[in-house]
Amino acid sequence: MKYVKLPKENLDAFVENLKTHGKVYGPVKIGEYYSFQEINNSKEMSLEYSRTMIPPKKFFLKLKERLFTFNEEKGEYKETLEEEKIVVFGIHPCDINALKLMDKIYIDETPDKYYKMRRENAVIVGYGCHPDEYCFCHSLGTNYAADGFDLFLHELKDGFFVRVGSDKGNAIVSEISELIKDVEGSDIEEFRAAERKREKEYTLELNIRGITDMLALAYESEVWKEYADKCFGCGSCNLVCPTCRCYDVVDNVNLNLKSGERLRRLDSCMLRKHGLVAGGLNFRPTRIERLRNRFNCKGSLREDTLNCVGCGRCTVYCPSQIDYVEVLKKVRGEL
Amino acid sequence: MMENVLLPKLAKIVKSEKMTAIERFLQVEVLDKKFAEVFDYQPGQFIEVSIMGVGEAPISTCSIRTKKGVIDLCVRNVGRVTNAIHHLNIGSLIGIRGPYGNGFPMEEMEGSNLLLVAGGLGVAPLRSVLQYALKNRAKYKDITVFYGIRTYDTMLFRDEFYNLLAEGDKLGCKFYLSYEDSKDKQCISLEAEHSERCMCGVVTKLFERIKLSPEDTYAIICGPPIMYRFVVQELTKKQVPPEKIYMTLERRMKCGIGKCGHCIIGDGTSIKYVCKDGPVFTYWDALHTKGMI
Amino acid sequence: MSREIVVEHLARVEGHGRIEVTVEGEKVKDVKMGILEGPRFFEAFIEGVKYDKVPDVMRRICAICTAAHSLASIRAIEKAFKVEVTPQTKLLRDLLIHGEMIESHALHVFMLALPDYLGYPDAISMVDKYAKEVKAALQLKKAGNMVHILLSGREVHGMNERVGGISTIPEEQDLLAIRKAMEGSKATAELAVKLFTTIDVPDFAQSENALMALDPGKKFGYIGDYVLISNGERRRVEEYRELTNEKVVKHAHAKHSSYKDSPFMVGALPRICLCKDKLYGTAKELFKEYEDKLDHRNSLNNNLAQAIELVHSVDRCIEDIDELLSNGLEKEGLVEIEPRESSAVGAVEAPRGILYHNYSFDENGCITKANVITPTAMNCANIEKDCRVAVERLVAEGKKNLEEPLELIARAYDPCISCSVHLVKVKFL
Amino acid sequence: MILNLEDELLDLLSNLDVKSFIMASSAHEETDLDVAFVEGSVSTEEGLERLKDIRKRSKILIAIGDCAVWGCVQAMRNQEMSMKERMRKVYDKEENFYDVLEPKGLSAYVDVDLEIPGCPIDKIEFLNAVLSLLHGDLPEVKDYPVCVECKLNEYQCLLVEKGMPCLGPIIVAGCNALCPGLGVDCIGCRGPIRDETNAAEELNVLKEKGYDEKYIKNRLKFFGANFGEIAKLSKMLEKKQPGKGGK
Ligand SMILES: Cc1cc2nc3c(=O)[nH]c(=O)nc-3n(C[C@H](O)[C@H](O)[C@H](O)COP(=O)(O)OP(=O)(O)OC[C@H]3O[C@@H](n4cnc5c(N)ncnc54)[C@H](O)[C@@H]3O)c2cc1C
Ligand code: SF4
Ligand code: SF4
Ligand code: SF4
Repeated sequence: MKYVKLPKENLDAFVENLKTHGKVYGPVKIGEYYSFQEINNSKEMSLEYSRTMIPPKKFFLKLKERLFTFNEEKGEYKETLEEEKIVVFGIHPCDINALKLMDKIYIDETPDKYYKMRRENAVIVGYGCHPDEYCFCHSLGTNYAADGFDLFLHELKDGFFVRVGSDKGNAIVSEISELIKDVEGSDIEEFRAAERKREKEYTLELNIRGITDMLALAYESEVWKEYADKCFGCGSCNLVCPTCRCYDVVDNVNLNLKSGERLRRLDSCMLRKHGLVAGGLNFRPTRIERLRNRFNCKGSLREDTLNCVGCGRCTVYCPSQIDYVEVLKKVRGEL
Repeated sequence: MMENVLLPKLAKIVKSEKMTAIERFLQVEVLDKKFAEVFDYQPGQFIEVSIMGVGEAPISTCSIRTKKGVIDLCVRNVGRVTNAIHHLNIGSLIGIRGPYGNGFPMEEMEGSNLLLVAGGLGVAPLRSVLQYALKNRAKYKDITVFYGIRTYDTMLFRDEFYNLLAEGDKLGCKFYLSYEDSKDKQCISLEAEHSERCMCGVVTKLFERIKLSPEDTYAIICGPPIMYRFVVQELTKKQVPPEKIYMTLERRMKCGIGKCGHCIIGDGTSIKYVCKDGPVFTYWDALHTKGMI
Repeated sequence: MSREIVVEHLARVEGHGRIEVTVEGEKVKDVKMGILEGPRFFEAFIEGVKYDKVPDVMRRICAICTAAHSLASIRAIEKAFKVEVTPQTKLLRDLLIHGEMIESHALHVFMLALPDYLGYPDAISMVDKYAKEVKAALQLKKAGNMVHILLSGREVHGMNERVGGISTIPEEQDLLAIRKAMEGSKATAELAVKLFTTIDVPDFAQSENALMALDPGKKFGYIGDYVLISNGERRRVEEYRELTNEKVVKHAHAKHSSYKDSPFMVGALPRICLCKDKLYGTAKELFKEYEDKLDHRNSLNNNLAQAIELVHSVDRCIEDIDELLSNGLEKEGLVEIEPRESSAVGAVEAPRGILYHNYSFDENGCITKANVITPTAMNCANIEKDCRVAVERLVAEGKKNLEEPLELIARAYDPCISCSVHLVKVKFL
Repeated sequence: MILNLEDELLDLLSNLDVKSFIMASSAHEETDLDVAFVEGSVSTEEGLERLKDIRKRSKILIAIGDCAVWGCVQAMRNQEMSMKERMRKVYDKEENFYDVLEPKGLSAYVDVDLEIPGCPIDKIEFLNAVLSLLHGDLPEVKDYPVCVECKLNEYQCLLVEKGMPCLGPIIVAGCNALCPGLGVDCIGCRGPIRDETNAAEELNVLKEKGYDEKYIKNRLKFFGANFGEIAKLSKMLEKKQPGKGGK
């Protein structure tokens, strides 16, 4: 890895440079919440943000989008995907790790063109964060992004300790050579100390050892009923999750009844229709089954990590305050 | 230019025949010549059929490929897309994507007996298995087919199976038929004609008629969800090992390629996508993946 | 010999109504305008509801003048709790009510009233011959709707106008888009005036009309706290009970109003006639030009008055937008509210006339009593009066087909039956 | 709301053979229908007869609007205030001289093939439904809560972040989360989700946020009074002491 230092006063010039690589998006405070929005300069961003409600997956697997148009008369399907270069500034490690999980599915296996193209057209600038009481990423090992970014900024007293994670990142760094400095011993020491301190800031623990078995063994547990009674089946947990990726598709016809478009939108396994098959049979007719399915899906092993990066969003944004970690503790019989 | 797997390819309906009150046989031909050349599929695989303005539905191929770019489908009218398919005319355009899914392991099963158990519409994917095995007859030992129907009216591929009932042994397969409605006149007369091979009852009753050698038999099942449990019970009783029992599953799916998440089943220890890890699974998969059958 | 004339389904009228006239010889024995939609009892079920959502429920009295209802309701609540809203809020609300007027009048003038005069069953069948006009009218209506959508949230029952202010302040570019649409539709509004001044408006219903309209202050408009009456009186809206004197009548789900024992009219014609001095700009010029055609004794002239209001409202929207933009849009929140035990009346001019909302609250801000009087309810008795006059005159002339003229009268008032259904609670006489 | 489709109205109507649309036209025929769109709640005996007649004459009957689906706001005091009481409050008379019934949606009386909810209906949803019908399919119905659309639009959650009494979690989507998008908490004008709505939890959540039971009960009943679970809850709450009706 290559390391450089960006002095604080050069942040804006850095953002200016990033604009030449595409539209720059960063965490912005709107009302009481944070959202990745297009920005013009670094002052519009709230880099000390806790978490955005909608994770940065929205740039790649859009919340809703048109897949293509069709025309029966002409007999054609027409792709309407447009290339757009973007820079996403200030992504936290958990979200970077979540994107890596998404990549496995959306790029490594039968690539989804929409996702893949947008990933290739994006510059990812990571940003170091501090946990709040909902973060449990350190339990999942996702509190640090070892890769999956082009540049990663860690705050120092007078600047940013920058990790250069890719060719693309390196190209950017060489374009702004007059804005950056070499890292010095004191910077490294400061970075190390900050990371040590950050490790100690975590207050929420989730024991994931053997979690897959624990979930399988709790298949008939009362826990599901207890929480299903609280659950609205509103899907918020899935929609804000950086690793959830279910989608739904609908066709809309135009007034001429001959042409139209196919749309896709993020879906949620907490919704009733998700488990429906032909004949009206539903494999997950009740909220109990749907809630259990969600936790099993999140808690299944993919390589060495779960389908969860510990960002805490599903707990924060559940209108009925169902606590993800609490449920898994109950599954284990700890509570 | 990268391929967009979600963009359907155009195909034309070349044949559309009513088979029963709710099922229709369709033959479609892909328009793009280059695509037709490479387009091939295995028994047990499926394609996503798109109807403009309505949506997509996964449909199994019900034959092996005989002509380049041509696919046979058998569609039951149960909802929006399938209803629209039923109302298409010859010459209508549809979209197709695929083939998807793992299909049946035809090579792994070489050298063994095959037992095909089909219920209702489940006979559609098994028909392609049968065609494949008969085409490669030498590679397999005994081929036995159980087909369960409710009434004569619901029987699919009637002429073809009627023929197998009568002449099957000559063509290299033992074909058995069961029917559920004991008052069905046509079935009763079929039974009278072929009492050896046709009987009244659920499909599992046919197990009374044969002897199974569990050590070299693969069972392949397809039918309504409830059928699986009973057939598997029967096979387990006869000592067929779980990993040699194959079945094909059905879930709602929007993509067919392991993205949309609708067909995910299982628990923490084993999560499967029906579309890409299946739709063909062994009974062993079902034993350790909760919620599969 | 007595005969009955029944206009069964009043077509092209919001809601389900009917007119029944009994004629004996040359004399009219009875006229009944019946409103047959089920009564909905808004005033009864709103009791106990906390003020914050009262406008949202009460606006559902009517899908056409939805903003008028919400604003009347909001004004009553704000008066009760002594809330002073910001100048920006006042301007935005003024814009909203003018937008609603455009939307409603454009629909009524072009789509519902005009077919009568041109001899078509509806506007759709006019398309062949009047394609350009019908399309332009739809565009004008759409311009009004744009205001609704932007300020209220959607065409019908939006929720953006709140007690204490406006929840989401519109963006500059959206206001500019509306301004553009209004500029583009000015000619259509003027066309409406032209159409109705060239048409021969029958005078079979001509008779003395008492009129009432809200006093908009210096400039012609639709919001006010005083009522102007054609006899020269000016009364506070708080006195609305004496001004309306509602009575339950058996044949309709609406009550009938009277003032000093005679029916009266509210709506565009009364507004134009009572506030003619407050008109300005193009609307004033047009009024001057056609003043002779705006005889207040012929209710059928209501359509022309609506057309002039269309012109005024289009100009006023532009004026309001310009003022908003020159002041600069402020993302201000809602004014804090402290509920208290109190009661108040809020009134606005709905497209069809004055609309009163009157509430009493307990100390927590929950409704203890509610009373709503809608313009159509006030107009009912006047419609019956007009029908009576018309039938007598037409029968004397030996006319056989009376259904059409009666429908013409009813429609001129643009009665909104779905809202007249909810009735008002007044002392029974 | 249908008349608000200014851009699409003329094209749309050219595809249909409208037999009766009293609100917009005088032409009107009483014949057999392929599709009948029925608006309004059943609140008089006469209305009920008319509805039954329309049902007999139509292949597909579609309830449009919250009135026709759930009975809308006028049903708010159902099971709580008798019709007599309502008559007395509004007309100062008790006799039921109008033959009024407790307002209910159509499905309380006849089979309904499709419901397009909302007060008002969403014109895009309506348009898509008509287009689907013209295209020969039954439209897709939404059966998930407003929260889904709220999230898909990335609107701030008013319930979670501001403690506003939003009914989004129990109300059927289709409005594209209009009100939360404006910063106004959902009052439920599209009605609850059949067989899915968890009204008891909404009560718990709002109570936790500091609203009292009377306030919550009124809110749940604005558009949901005829929904079984809400009717049950409100009965239970009525037995208790009245609250302040607020926070
Ligand atoms: C791998 C695989 C292979 C398959 N092979 C075949 C095959 O060879 N032949 C075949 O016929 N089928 C096959 N199927 C099944 C077929 O895919 C489904 O029948 C099809 O997806 C149904 O789609 P649809 O749009 O017609 O139904 P949908 O409209 O999606 O309806 C599906 C079910 O949902 C219910 N439903 C839908 N909309 C509503 C609503 N508005 N209200 C209430 N309920 C509703 C219906 O009752 C219906 O049963 C296969 C499925 C899979 C997964
Ligand atoms: S499951 Fe919850 S904590 Fe885990 S990644 Fe998803 S939203 Fe974050
Ligand atoms: S966010 Fe909460 S209430 Fe909504 S579906 Fe998820 S667990 Fe249930
Ligand atoms: S604001 Fe309301 S509708 Fe939106 S997510 Fe929150 S609770 Fe749901």
